[in-house]
Amino acid sequence: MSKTEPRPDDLMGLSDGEYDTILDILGRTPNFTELGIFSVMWSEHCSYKSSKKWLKTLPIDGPQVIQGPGENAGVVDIGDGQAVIFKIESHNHPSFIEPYQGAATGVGGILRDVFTMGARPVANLNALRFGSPDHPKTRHLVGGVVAGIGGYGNCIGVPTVGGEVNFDPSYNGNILVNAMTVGIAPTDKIFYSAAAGVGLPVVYVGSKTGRDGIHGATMASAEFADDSEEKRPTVQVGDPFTEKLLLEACLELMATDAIVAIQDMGAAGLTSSSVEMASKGDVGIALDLDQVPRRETGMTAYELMLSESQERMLMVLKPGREDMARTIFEKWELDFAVIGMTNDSGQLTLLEDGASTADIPVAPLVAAAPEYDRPWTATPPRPVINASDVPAPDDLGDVLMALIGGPELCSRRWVWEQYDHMVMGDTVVRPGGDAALVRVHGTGKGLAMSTDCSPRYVLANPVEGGRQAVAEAWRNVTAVGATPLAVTNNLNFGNPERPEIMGQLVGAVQGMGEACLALACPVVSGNVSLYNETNGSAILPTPVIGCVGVMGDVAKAVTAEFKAAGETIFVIGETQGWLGCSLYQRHMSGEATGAPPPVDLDIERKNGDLVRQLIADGALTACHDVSDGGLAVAIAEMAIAGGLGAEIDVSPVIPAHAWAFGEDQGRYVVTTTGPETVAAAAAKAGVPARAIGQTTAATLTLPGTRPISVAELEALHESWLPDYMAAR
Amino acid sequence: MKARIHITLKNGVLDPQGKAIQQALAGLAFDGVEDVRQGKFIEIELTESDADTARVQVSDMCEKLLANTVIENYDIEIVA
Amino acid sequence: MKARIHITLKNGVLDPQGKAIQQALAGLAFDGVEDVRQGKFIEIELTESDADTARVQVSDMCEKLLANTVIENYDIEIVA
Amino acid sequence: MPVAVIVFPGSNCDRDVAVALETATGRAPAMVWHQESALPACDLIVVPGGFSYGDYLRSGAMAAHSPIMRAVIERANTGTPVLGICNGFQILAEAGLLPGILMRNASLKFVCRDVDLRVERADTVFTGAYAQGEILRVPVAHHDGNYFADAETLQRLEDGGQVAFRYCDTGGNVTPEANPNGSINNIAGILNADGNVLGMMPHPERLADPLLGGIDGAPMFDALAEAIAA
Ligand SMILES: Nc1ncnc2c1ncn2[C@@H]1O[C@H](COP(=O)(O)OP(=O)(O)O)[C@@H](O)[C@H]1O
Ligand SMILES: [Mg+2]
Repeated sequence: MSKTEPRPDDLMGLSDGEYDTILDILGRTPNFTELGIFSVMWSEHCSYKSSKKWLKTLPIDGPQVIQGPGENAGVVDIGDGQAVIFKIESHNHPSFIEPYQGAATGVGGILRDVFTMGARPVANLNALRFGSPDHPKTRHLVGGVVAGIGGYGNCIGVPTVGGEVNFDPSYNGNILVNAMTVGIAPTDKIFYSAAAGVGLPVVYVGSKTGRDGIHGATMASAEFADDSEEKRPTVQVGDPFTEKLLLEACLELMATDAIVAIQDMGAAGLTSSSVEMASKGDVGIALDLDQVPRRETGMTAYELMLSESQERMLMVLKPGREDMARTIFEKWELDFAVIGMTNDSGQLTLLEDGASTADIPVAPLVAAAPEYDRPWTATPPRPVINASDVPAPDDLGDVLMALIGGPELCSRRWVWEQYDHMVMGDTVVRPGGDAALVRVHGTGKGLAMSTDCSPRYVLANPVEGGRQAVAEAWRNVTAVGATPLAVTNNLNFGNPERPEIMGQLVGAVQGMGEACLALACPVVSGNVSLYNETNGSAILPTPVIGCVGVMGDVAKAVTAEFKAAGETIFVIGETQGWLGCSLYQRHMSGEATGAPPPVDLDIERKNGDLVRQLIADGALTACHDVSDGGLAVAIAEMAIAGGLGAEIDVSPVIPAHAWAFGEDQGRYVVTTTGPETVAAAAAKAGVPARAIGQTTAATLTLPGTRPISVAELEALHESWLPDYMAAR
Repeated sequence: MKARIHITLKNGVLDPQGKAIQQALAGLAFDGVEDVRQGKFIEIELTESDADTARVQVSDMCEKLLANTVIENYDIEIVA
Repeated sequence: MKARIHITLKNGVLDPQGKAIQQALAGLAFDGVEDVRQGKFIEIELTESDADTARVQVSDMCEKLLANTVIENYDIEIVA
Repeated sequence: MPVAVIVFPGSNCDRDVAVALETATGRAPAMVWHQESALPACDLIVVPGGFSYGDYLRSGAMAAHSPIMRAVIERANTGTPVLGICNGFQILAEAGLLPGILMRNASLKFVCRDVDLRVERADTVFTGAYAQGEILRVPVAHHDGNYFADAETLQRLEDGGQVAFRYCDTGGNVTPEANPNGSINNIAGILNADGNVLGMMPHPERLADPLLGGIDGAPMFDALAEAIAA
């Protein structure tokens, strides 16, 4: 070998330096298949080479954590011998190219990550970001993505209970589709991917391998250029029916003691699954590629190893259990093939026609994966904007109607009514409020879950925005009455080779970490999606947080809608009227400028703990956290959902528009029939809680507004999205 | 004029429907079925009376709406 | 042998998909579309080498599974 | 008095309906795999919702030809009550136990939400606990719930009182706006001529537990439990 030998023309996305490392590892020139394997394993998507350094700083521990990041999904104890297993993952690039199938296979992939660990999936969520509504592609993308998510989740029979949808021109050429799955497993039946032991059969199950999605992992790690449409054939078609069979078959086999290790074939298919199992188990693996079930003829070793055909799993079994396992998979009409064996060589060896076509030492393939300390520059701080410097509207009510009936804050019903959010019979709190609440089957316990991120805050101040994303997800879970347990995260950013983008990532991770620590909500899983750029223009930095919490008695859960007229409305938390970076400011001036609202994590925690206590004590009839659009929007949403009104009778000392639309953090609007109890509990906890008015029959009156018909508000709120989607 | 359009999955693209039909046929004891592929068949009645113009129009429809050219091929036949 | 099967909705059966396509085409400013009907196109690869036997086999498949004769017609073409 | 729930590859409401049945009858139903050729002794057969065979080809088409369906048809013809919910309705229609077919929703979109239903027949084994004309709130969740039958069949259904439920507004009016999927005559559920087979698109099992937001579906299971216990 020699570094002076001519290099292949196409390094498959690897840098010259990375290629040199390969030469060192192998002591020879890699062949085409080997180069392909290095290329996908060292892609951004699989190796996290740009983000690893920073991800290591996140808090990942807690008494509740059974398994943090590093496995297919995070595992958290929920008591009674059960664990919740969850993760979020992006499928951004494929969904832009082919929205239906891209989004569908995104759901399929994250489901496999969760059930490969032994969990039965019980809920799905999805965080979506689209371009400007008036961009010519947006409508088609929204329609396709939503149909694809529904198409997969509905068919496999896992309820899709939550998520978020936002529009911003920065996503015009690069939408975000992040899918999250939450599952439940017995704590003594959790499966990992380490293939410990030699002489064990390596088994392939699920669908056959085709030429689909070859090099998807590297596609997900490349910037889009105008020729991206050429990359089309790499999109896969999802088969949720087969995934349902695979799920049931895997769970059936998992009930036995046959499985040593199991790993889904996701990005980089057979390559990453086999390398990961070998590396974690500290063994070698020899695969006989002739045994791999395939649906096309003439497939090369390279194609077999890099295919991202969906609905496949790799398992290592205890010797002698093959026949029993085969019987289960054949009952479910799935392919089952013993394709290799673990050994003590430490090598990944591929055989074709009995001869070796690739031979790579596993340890360095994994250990020498590049890790970059990319240069970064911190986002310069923005000035704090005074409320008095943001213009007051002619009419507060008109602004409320515009906001609540516009793309950013309108109802997402059009989306979640296309998702079966009730199948499995445990959805206690449906989509449309704060967190969804799913009962743990057969018990009175529940899991609350929410995904959140406010990218305009992250853009303005990545650290504050990172904190805010965690705080808002935590707040949403708290608002139904659950105790947040842990989070998963999906870091969606632009090109990390640009220092200002890298600075966004560094800042956001720092802020997230601080919030997770302060709120005792560690990170247990996540995903990074970089290079979300088209022709050099990046998306808003979008670190999506998925938070899961537990609630002992779902019967105590509180929802956001007003329940009856004549109840007292309180605001928990301090209202200062922060308008910088708010939706109000953007509505009035066309731009969100200045510093975003600061998140005081101690206050956040204190306020949330009080709300949770009040709910547990049965003191609240409704609860909604205050986020985008501030108090006016939160109150209006509660009124619309309940078909009731409110009479707010405070005379704020701050300007009325700042009181109504300021986005101060750490706040909740609650209703109660026992105002004294709420006031006393708040005073005792040292949390500001202010009675601001009463619920009423049918109109909403805010400080400085005329009475607004709630029916009218509802019509505006409900119509924007269906009207937009129906227009052509 | 009338256009008859066949929309089929590209080679190599997974066809879950075809696969499931094949298995169902086997279950019904139909032997000797080697492969099943399912596509769409769309018939469009057009006011246009010139075949060439109609074809151009219909291929535009296929590109813009009817076919998903990422994974599908289309084939147009114009009949009187 | 290969069978090419067209499955179309019977006359008089409402075709929501066809109607939706027609509306979408109008929305995309394609004028002169008088009617759209959507059907299925299924291709089956058979080991059977006799065309007549193959046709009998495939019509049996259509009756039993591939078409719902309450609302659908089918048409079989056997090609070598 | 056991109940049999038929399970196909791709069924996904089998557990949900089993829970509702167990709540009503006090006994877990027998779950019968589609490959079985015989049914256990039972006084009620339930074909649950889901996506049997992925709903590929036509919803319910492939499941209708599963080995177990021959036995289900036989039992239905000898009078055993058979309840098909959602995909179960599609399967019963494809199997010929009920007339007509469920086509793609007129919106072409999957729809999951609560709808209001008017009880058109309160004198059946399934609906005996409801009052004639009573309005129920029950969820739908389907892509192919657009009921269609030719004019002659439809006439026969209407004349014979075979329509069990219709989509209506909260006041019980049968309006186009209240129709979630384009079904002809707002039909949400139909009976066979003998009244022992019911197919319905809405999911009574999903609102049979107060914690899930309503219990309008529970009386159906209570009525069935009572009927088969007798
Ligand atoms: N893509 C989606 N899928 C399912 N539910 C969604 C989706 N987008 C929004 N929702 C639901 O709509 C409600 C409002 O969403 P959002 O405004 O993001 O809530 P919040 O401001 O409390 O985070 C939530 O219940 C959310 O789960
Ligand atoms: Mg909220």
